[in-house]
Amino acid sequence: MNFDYTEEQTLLDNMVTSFVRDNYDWDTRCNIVKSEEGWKEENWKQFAELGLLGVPFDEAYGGLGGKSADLMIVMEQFGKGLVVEPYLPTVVLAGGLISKLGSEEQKNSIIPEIISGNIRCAFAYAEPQSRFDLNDVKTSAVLNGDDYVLNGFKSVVFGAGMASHLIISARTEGEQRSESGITLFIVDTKSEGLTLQNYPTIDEYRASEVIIENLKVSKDNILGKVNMAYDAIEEIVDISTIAACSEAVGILQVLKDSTTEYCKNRKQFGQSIAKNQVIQHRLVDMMIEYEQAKSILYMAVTADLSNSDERRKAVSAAKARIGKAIKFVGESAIQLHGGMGVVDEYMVSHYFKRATMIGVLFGNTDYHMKRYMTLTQSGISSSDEAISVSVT
Amino acid sequence: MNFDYTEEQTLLDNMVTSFVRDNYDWDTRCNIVKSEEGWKEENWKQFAELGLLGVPFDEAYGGLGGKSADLMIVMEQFGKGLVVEPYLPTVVLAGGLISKLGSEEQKNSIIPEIISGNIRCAFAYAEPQSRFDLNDVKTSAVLNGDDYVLNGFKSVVFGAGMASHLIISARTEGEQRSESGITLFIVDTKSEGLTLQNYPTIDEYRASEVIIENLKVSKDNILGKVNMAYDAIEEIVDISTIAACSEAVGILQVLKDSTTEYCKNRKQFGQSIAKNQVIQHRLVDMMIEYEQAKSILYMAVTADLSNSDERRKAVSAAKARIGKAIKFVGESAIQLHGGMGVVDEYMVSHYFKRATMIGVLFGNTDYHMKRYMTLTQSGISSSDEAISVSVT
Amino acid sequence: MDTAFSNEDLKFQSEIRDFIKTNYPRELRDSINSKRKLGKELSREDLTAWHKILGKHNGWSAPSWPKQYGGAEFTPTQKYIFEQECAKAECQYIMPFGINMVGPVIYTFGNEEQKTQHLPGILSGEVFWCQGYSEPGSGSDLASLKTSAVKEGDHYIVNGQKTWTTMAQYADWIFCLVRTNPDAEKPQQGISFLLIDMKTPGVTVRPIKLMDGSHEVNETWFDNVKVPVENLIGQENMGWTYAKFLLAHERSGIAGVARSKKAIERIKQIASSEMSYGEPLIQDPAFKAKIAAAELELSALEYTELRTLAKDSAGKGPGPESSLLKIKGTDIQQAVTELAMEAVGYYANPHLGTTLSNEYVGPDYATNLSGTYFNFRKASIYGGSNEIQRNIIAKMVLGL
Amino acid sequence: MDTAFSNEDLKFQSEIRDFIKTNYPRELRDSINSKRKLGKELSREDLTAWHKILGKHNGWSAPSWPKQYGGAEFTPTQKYIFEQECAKAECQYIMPFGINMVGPVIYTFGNEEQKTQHLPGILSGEVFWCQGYSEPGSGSDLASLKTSAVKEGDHYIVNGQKTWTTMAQYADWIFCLVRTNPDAEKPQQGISFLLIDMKTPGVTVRPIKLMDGSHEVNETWFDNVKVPVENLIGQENMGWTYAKFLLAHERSGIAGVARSKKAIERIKQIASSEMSYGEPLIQDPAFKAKIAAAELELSALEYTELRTLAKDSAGKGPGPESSLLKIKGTDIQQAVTELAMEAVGYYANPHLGTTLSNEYVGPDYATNLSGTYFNFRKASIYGGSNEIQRNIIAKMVLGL
Repeated sequence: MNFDYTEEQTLLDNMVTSFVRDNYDWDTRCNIVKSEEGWKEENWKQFAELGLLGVPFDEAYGGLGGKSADLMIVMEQFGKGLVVEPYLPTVVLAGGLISKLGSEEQKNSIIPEIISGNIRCAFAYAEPQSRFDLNDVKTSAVLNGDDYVLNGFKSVVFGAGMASHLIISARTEGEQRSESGITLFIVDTKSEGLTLQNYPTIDEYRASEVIIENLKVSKDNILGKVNMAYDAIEEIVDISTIAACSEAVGILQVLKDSTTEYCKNRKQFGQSIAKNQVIQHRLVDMMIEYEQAKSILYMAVTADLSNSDERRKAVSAAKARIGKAIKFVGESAIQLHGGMGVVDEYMVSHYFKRATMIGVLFGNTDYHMKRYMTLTQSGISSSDEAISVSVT
Repeated sequence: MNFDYTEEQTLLDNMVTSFVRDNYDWDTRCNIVKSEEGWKEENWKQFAELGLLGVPFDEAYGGLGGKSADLMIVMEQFGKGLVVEPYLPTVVLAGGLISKLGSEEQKNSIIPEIISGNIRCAFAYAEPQSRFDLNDVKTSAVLNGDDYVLNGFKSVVFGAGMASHLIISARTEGEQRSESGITLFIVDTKSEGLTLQNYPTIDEYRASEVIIENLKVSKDNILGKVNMAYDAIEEIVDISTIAACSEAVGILQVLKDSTTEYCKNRKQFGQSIAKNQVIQHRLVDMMIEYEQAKSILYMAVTADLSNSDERRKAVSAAKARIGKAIKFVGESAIQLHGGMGVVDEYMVSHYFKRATMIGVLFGNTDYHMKRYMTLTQSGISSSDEAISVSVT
Repeated sequence: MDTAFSNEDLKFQSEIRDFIKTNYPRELRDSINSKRKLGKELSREDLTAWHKILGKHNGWSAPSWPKQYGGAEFTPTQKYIFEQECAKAECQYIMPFGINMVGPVIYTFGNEEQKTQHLPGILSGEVFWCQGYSEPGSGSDLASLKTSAVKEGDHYIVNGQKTWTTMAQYADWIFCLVRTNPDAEKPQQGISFLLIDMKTPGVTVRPIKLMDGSHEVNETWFDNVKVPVENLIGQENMGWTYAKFLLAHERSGIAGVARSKKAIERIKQIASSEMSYGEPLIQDPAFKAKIAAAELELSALEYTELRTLAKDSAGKGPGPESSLLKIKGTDIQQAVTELAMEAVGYYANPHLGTTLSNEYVGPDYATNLSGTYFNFRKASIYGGSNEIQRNIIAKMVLGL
Repeated sequence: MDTAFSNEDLKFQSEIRDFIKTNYPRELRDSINSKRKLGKELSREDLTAWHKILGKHNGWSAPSWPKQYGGAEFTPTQKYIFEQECAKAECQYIMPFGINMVGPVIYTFGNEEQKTQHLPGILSGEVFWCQGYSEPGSGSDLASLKTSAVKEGDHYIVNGQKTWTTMAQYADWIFCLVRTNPDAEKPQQGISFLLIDMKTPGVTVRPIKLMDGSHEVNETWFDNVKVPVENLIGQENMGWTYAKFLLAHERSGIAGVARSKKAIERIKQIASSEMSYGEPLIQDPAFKAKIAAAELELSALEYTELRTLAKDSAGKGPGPESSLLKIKGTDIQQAVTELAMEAVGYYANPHLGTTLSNEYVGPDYATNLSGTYFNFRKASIYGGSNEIQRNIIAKMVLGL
């Protein structure tokens, strides 16, 4: 039993840490998020050079063959730097779907392009009515000759504005909420029939509304089998949720450490405010929440993710528990920073906003709590054995 | 708008306060709860002399015609003294049912006897499977000539061991959980066919399991109409819930005040532990919880209880909110008392235990929360008017 | 015990209701709501229009002021009713700086000239005030303020910096705590209460952006600002006394009960439209339990406020218990803004109305809800953080 | 990163499992469970039987002790596995006073005679120890202790009173902190670590009843008790050092993860039998959300403990982070005992097994659940209250 990084993992960790330290100081980051584009292509090239874009991909396609633990390392450091480049949408989410479902041909043509940084992808799945339900798909795809014709609307697609390609989930069969009948299409962002409304998010990332009107997609651009995409979507969104949790844990560490530091230095009534026991205990509780968040992330990362029941349970446990930590640590960080906490100028509010929005991503605390309960409490019934023993 | 007591209420308050102060000091109370009987008949006689047993009853039967506010005054002071005599079971619960459903003849024969202290009653409604559901009644009553024959089992009947009469809810018709088909019978505790298993409760009150085997009850001893008792049971249990909440608020006041006092006096590391800011803030939060509990009790007491929807809503709001206060104030009181908090010898644990058990009485926090939600959130639907305004 | 309104109260209530219906312009409400929804800055006109209307009607712009100074002199019950009705009708709330803060200080401690000069403009809403208390670094330790006022002839020369000056961008006047005696024994001594015309040379206002991007507060700089000695309130070096008076004076409405009620209503409507797991979100047990918990807390708080008002009207004064209203009131506001954000799922993300985006996306009810949640983190910090409020209760109520 | 057990670990796990299956008497388990359920006092035999069995098997009664003193010298992973398996099989847990507390002090700081005299009895479970630290009024301020030991010839004369001495009613020996130098500069100085035979004249044990009526703790009085100087551990006046060593030494299992897991399982079973609103309680959204919340917290805590163990086995030592395990571990225990009480509705009320009631009522699983809830309020108080644990983390980990 050990939680130490392997040598390779330590190298990866050092590499990402150096990138953030050297290329992502606070002023640089502020300029990036204020720019028209909202990201920096230069950084993306660096990711490619460092090999970061290949972390989760199979070695057969030029990737590093990394696991969840490796993605955790990258995302945790990205969290610490509030790196806004679309790594999660492109590499983890879209990249995961392509790896999972793509044909040999598709994988050979797309994955190396992602790894080299030449293309970026985003996954358009949510719809105005779907909230977090991946099975709730109204966007339709109707076969017309050799092409499918897609119509519909996708909500809050992260990274779409920077992507060359979109993966779109559409209904080829079945009712609006049926798990079967969902198909994935990969299309060029500039295709006729696609309109993107790009906007910044409250936490300074970028997302888009995607309007799909008579978008023609060739059969060749289907990912995986027609009607059968749901399981893969759920799996890859789960993997991406662990990545998002990793980013959150990185952010929580910054929030906890910087708040502790701030309270030590901030003087009021002639002394450091960290001399107040109430503030000390709140900082301790922030640390405890951080440690618990990190622990449950480790639980998820070391779980047997190839077992879909274990994966679902571990992911929802982690997202729900980390969601609780985000709220407590984030709100406490702002409260203890006082006036400095609520202004745009100081770093802490930006970390808080990003953490809060990760809380929403891929389903919020309540959503994953419900999924966890459904997974763990459905099969319980009164045991045959008499319950004859005391509770503690 | 005012929350002051009327002159009569002030007199009543003073009277009960004096009784507790003069007749219910801590040692006296400890002796009472350790006695075989678990209550003191002498005190009951005093209640009768002071007129306390007549508070809620109609003046026509010799009562004082008091309202919920008057019962609140009595119960709050009883709470402060942890008075164990069965006032709530006899006067509020059973007395309420008799006032509500009794025939003129029954009321004329029973109520004056209660007021004079000659008889005590208890209400046997809960069953092993019913939990807090008043409609869940398996105990059966079958007509046989002019008598009903009752069979069944009643759980945790407070005050039954001290009662001369029991009111029993039984099913004369319908399914186990049907609201219609429930009938109330009033019987002598010594009747053949009734067996009482008496026991102390964890908070030093007394309750009984009531085994009913072929208990014959004359039609004349039915309270109200056959099959139609449910509404009255719900109403009187609601009124009794307000009385229990009043007792709880009295207890919370003692817990808050005595803990504040204890922390001021208790020295550690060379100073009063109340110098610790963490303890100060916890005491403040106890006070806030107490004030909020008292406020929602006032809300319930001043609500229009004759309107059954308003009554249900107000009662469940109060019980749920006060249940939360009980947990916080009670657990905090023990924690801040440290070692002194967990021993039997010191008063605070007794107040904590009683408050906790009031939390269970007539339905716990979750139970009333659910009832409140059902009452308040069933009719909501998307409004026709566009929701076009911001949330704050 | 009696919480029912008297017949006079009921008559008063319908008078208020009618007045609002007739006089509060629907276009004003819609315009303010729409700006707020989009995270757009409210104009000075938005903030004062309703104030100006009330100012022309029996002193209703100043519910607590004595009649002799042109106020309405409502009873506590009337004030409660007035606030409820205004909140229900979504009237823009009156900026507190003139009416609730400097006004009472002027009519209590000011001289006749000051009363004549300032009270009418405050009442009518024509003159816009802001508050110069906090300074960078002072935070909850207000008495550590450093802005200096040195008397030279018939002027004070003011130098220093104030911060968190809400709406200073619109203000005509600012009331300031300044240090007139730097050698006083205790920091609370040697402070004076000064009224300063914002148009005086040397006054500079710089915006502070809050984390939701909004511009509500500012830094206000004083660089050799000449202030006539006539603008001193009361006696020199006694400013701390007036400041404390001001803090204790106006606490009604601090709990924001009526506004939070309205907010919960709207969340219920939003949650009836939003779907989760194939059912309206309002049916989701976790979500509805949170709504119910907020409602219970609010019901209790409403009665806590009523009890305080009743004490107040019995002449017992609100006292430090009002810290409780502040703590619980802001707790609930924060819980409610969070629930609203939660209700809209992914549509908490878009940050609209920025220079980077002119298009609006998502359901109409969702815009700016996360912005409001983030903005409201300030509520437990300003006006004496909730930690400070607990310190006050510990000391003043519990005697610790 | 690797949390999978190695093949050796798995082999070890099945060895433990087999051993328990073969050697832990089912009657013992049933008898202990039944007594606990009824709130009956456990006998000395109940508390030591399993200890005695383990003591005969490769030093398994002392998982952490070095082999040279007869212990098992398990690796951290093995200790974790051992605790898990024992908890799963509901083995009576080993009293910590000998094995985890005084034992390591003796083999670390004691002389050869002391080792020879005491270690075998501790290992075998034949000698029952208790702890004499706390005194009336000392609470978390342990160093304020007053019990005095004055050297007269070859004895110390001990006078004073200890409190919260758990299971002193069965103890053969007590290890005590006593004051040997009342004039020392700091309260932590001048304290010595003394072993006292409970049969010595002048030692009196008086029971303290806890709020659930149970008898676990006692007052222990010393009235001119003559203790041979040979019973002093280490050097005179150095007792505080040994006490601190002891506190830091044995933290494994402090979180009680395995036991809380078992408890949650049982609550689920109870809640499947209990009905509420016409459905099994386990289907009630509020109740099941509370169970799930406890499970998540416990999953996280399990990994926090594993991370601490891993650090420990890497030689980095557990350090003050173990305060976190204590805080969270007891939080969960308290949440779980409360859930169990809640699950049984009205049957939380009966207080059975008292002199006032010999009959048992209600479902078998319900007895004493409220007693256990009330009893477990102690968990956040003893062993350094959770407030003190937070002070420790603030100082030692966060550097505040």
